[in-house]
Amino acid sequence: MSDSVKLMDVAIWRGDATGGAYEHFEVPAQESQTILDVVSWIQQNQDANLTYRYACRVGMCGSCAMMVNGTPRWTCRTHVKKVLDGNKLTVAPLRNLPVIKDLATDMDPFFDKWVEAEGVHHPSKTRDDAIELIDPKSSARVEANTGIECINCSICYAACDTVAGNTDYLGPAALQRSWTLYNDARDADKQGILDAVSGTGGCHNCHSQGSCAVHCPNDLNPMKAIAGLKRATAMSFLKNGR
Amino acid sequence: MLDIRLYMLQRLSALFMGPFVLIHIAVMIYAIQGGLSTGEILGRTQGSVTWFLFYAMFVIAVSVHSAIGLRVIVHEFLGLKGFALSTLTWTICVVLLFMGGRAVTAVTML
Amino acid sequence: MKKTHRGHPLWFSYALHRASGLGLAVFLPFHFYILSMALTQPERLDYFLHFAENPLVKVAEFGLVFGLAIHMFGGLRVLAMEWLPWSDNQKTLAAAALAVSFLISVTFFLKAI
Amino acid sequence: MPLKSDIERHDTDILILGTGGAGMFAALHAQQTAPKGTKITIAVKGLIGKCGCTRMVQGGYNVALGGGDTVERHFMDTINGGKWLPNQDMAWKLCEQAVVRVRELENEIGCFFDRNDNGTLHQKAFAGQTADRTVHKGDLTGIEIINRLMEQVLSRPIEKLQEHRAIGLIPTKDGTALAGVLFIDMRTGKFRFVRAKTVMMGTGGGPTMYKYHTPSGDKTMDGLAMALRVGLPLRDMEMVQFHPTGLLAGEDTKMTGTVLEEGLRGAGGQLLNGAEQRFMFDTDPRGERATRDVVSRGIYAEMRENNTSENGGVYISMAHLGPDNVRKKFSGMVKRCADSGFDLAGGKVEVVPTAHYFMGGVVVDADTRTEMEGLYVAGEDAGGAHGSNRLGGNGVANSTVYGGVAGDVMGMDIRKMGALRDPDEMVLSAEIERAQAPFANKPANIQALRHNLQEAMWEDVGVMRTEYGMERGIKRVADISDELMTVGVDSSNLAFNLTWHDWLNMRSLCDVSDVIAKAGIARENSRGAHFREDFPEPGSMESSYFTVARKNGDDVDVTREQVQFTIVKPGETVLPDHEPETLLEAH
Ligand SMILES: Cc1cc2nc3c(=O)[nH]c(=O)nc-3n(C[C@H](O)[C@H](O)[C@H](O)COP(=O)(O)OP(=O)(O)OC[C@H]3O[C@@H](n4cnc5c(N)ncnc54)[C@H](O)[C@@H]3O)c2cc1C
Ligand code: HEM
Ligand code: SF4
Ligand code: F3S
Ligand code: FES
Repeated sequence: MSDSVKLMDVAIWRGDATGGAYEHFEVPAQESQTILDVVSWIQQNQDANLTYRYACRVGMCGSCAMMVNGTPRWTCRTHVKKVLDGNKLTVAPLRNLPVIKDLATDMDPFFDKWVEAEGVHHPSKTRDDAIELIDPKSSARVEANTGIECINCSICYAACDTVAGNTDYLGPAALQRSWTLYNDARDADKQGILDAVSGTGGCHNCHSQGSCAVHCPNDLNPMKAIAGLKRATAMSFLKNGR
Repeated sequence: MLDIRLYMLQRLSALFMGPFVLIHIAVMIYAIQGGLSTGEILGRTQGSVTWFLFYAMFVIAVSVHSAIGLRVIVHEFLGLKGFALSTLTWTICVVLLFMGGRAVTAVTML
Repeated sequence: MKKTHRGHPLWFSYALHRASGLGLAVFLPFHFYILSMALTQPERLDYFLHFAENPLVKVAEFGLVFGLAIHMFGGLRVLAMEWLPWSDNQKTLAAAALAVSFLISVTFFLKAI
Repeated sequence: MPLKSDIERHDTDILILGTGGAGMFAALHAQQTAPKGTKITIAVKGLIGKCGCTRMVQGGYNVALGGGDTVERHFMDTINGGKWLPNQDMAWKLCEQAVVRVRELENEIGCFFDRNDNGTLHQKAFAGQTADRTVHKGDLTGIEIINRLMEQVLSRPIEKLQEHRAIGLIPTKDGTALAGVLFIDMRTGKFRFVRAKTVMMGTGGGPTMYKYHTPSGDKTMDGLAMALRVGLPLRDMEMVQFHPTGLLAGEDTKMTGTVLEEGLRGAGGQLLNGAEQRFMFDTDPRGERATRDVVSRGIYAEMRENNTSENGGVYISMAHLGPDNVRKKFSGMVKRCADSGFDLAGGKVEVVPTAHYFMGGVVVDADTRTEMEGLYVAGEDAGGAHGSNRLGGNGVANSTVYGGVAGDVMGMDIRKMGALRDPDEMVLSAEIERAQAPFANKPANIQALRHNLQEAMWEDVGVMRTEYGMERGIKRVADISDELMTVGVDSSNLAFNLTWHDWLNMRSLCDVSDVIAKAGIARENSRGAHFREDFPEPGSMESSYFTVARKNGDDVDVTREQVQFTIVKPGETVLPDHEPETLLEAH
């Protein structure tokens, strides 16, 4: 490492729901430094008014996602070295969600859709019953497991151009949750799930752009889950007319 | 702006069209290869019930398929929705059916 | 070009499918119109068909055939992904669709000139 | 002068603070038990389910589900682990209700925990347990638990106040009951006072006043600071659990302090000092596999002798187990380290003990009730269940069990409660003034102060303690605390003003740090997480006492109270005679 501190040119989007613009900051580069560290450093040392959001700082809570040099990323787990473009960084609020202030978005629409997609367990048993025996190797369980580690960070939602164009579209994460539940042997309302994803904002709007899978920081594949839902709904449609 | 019914219509019409498009392309290549003139082509298709059915079905499928396809694009790019969007979808479908119908008639019925 | 969330094969394949679908849909009414001239103004149809001998038009026709082929094979890939058991090689399949379409349209082009 | 007109007022019936395991279970259970039409509100400093530590749970959830294991055994492990300091009724209820709660999590909430091939729940053993007891979902158990709870809460008619930071518990005029809670609506920067008949506090403690710490960034001891101010007793405040292996990546990154999982040591990971030599066997025959507190002290000792790695810690090395093997078995950890620029599978990674969990908390009974009518406390904010040391896996069991208990109890208690209570307006305006204090001063760097506080606590009230050190710590904390009152915040735009919240975080952390040090001095022996170099012996178990801290004017008094052995006495066990000491096969 050289003695003189290297300064990075960091452009940060500032503004709120009514609009905004980029502001530039000079931030000293460090050996170990994430995008979140850069943003925090600016708030703590240069502009006390900068707003952003994080909690766990280890990629578990999914609250720190932002657009970094044009792509959606979890900032707490993105090392600066990985994304630095020459000497430049551009950080903006996550795409496809309303901005509250600066880098913090309103995630409510994302979660409203999660619920709308019936992304909630429909119990078939109660706390007084024994825990269901489930073969972890059964194909349904294996399928359900593939999407289970979603941290609802909304990165896939930000990466999807269909979400951008179609405000009703439930989006990759919510649909992936529906698919997981649909494959869960314990769920009591499979048809309800299929109905929920078959409306005007449902899984059928997905154009298989695959950006969701490319950018998911946990290497999940919502595109695959959505394809599964399309298959299941199509079968149900041919069989039951819905 | 696709629910399950529109989706099924679009996908089924697409599936249905697969063989038609293949044949269509094949005919085009064959025609060119054989150096068939327009007259020759028309000579074969005109008056043929088979070709009439072939192209009629093709036109129906493609009208439905394209109307739905354009509906999606218009919604996503131009933000049109609701009644206006449905009207547009139907209009496209009907116009294509009409124009396609005339074309089929011209090519196969004279 | 600046890197965005888009720069990856499946997105490209989506864009191509949309562009080709749109292109075909826009071309379709013209196609129908010209064909129906057989009904109304056969002499103008002939004129158009002669016009089609023009090399520039040949190139346009190549585009058309390519568009039709890539839209179909791309569409079949999507349908297979949606309705057949999942396969992990979507990128390969998309590339294959592109290759086959190219092959067909080049064949067409070579035959045409 | 605070402008009363500037605060928004809002009423509800049941108010819940925090959306960790405790908060969300309280909301769900309150909804099940309360009379129809009861309004339930959940308020949280971050987004629902996306903050707090329950989400960060890795290893899993302790519950005795048969196969030889029993509630009695779980209970005895908890008591032994807590070195006889736990409130036994709370510990018992924790172990007993965990069984119900885990069934509820699986069957009603929809969590899916890892299965054995025969379809039953897979269970493993954390250090300090005598049976394979920990239910888990890979090593991301918390994500599964909180996501499922979050969906349930979001899909129910529960009022949501997100990014609402509680800053004051506001009692009635006579001080006996709670009237409501004062918040800052962080997004607008406005104050909002919410009245409620019952309030459950589940803000999750969080020892983030240490240089190295694991908890979520939103956790800054707000709850305990509020409880202290309103005059409630806090117990076991000296008990800070350190996790031995926090990632050490230098001072400029928030990655530093985050936990590298326990399983690494369990699987044979080696700790090496600066000279790249193993040292744990000098302290304990179990070497790296010793319990958290022992390993933390072992590392700390090495650090004190300056046998350290580049950044002042030690190394964990896994490479001898075969990099590919490590990559497969600990894929999550390897990926996390790689994102931070380190090669866990093939190289060495610097680690350091890191403040992980806070055993201390508000004095409550086994029904989560506090001294103050209308206030209930559950989860990491409540003291008593763990005594001097929390077993790995008992943390999330505790928050989910007692959150549910609080919800049930509130749902019942509310039937007996009449109208909403009126707040002591004096307290209300005093709390507002407190929060506005920094606006009068010139803005300065708050982070620098936080850094000083973290150094002070780490050095003087950390892994190994002495009276002399802690006295010095108290002094240092007091100086920092005074300085904080001279540090200003620019108030020109209070909407989502993180710097203001940094200041408020520091306020809570300073207040509670002082209590930790004072309680530490009051305990003149070494138990569990609390290690006194000047009193290295645990003292007699029979005469075990716990510390109770309470505000007295501007000061804090710490007293000792005798532990009541309501279920089992030291030297005895509730296990049947023929039961083996452990069900685990020796390593
Ligand atoms: C990295 C890590 C790993 C862990 N692994 C395990 C494990 O494997 N097994 C285990 O049993 N335990 C584990 N624990 C401990 C466990 O996470 C906690 O014991 C438990 O989750 C605490 O739950 P809680 O509901 O009390 O608090 P939390 O889940 O921390 O929730 C606190 C909530 O209160 C909110 N809040 C805080 N301040 C305010 C305020 N002023 N106003 C409003 N809201 C506020 C927070 O935002 C948050 O929503 C781990 C902890 C960490 C940090
Ligand atoms: C074999 C023939 C065809 C197949 C298999 C096919 C398949 C498909 C599929 C699967 C889609 C949906 C894509 C998505 O939503 O991501 C689609 C869209 C579309 N198709 Fe076709 N199609 C065929 C022929 C045609 C023809 C001949 C036209 C027009 C003349 C056409 C026009 C369109 C349009 C405009 C769209 C919308 C594009 C979009 O939403 O991105 N298609 N097609
Ligand atoms: S699927 Fe991946 S990108 Fe999408 S919300 Fe879940 S974790 Fe984030
Ligand atoms: S990016 Fe969007 S279009 Fe479908 S495949 Fe993913 S949801
Ligand atoms: S801060 Fe939690 S995922 Fe980044």
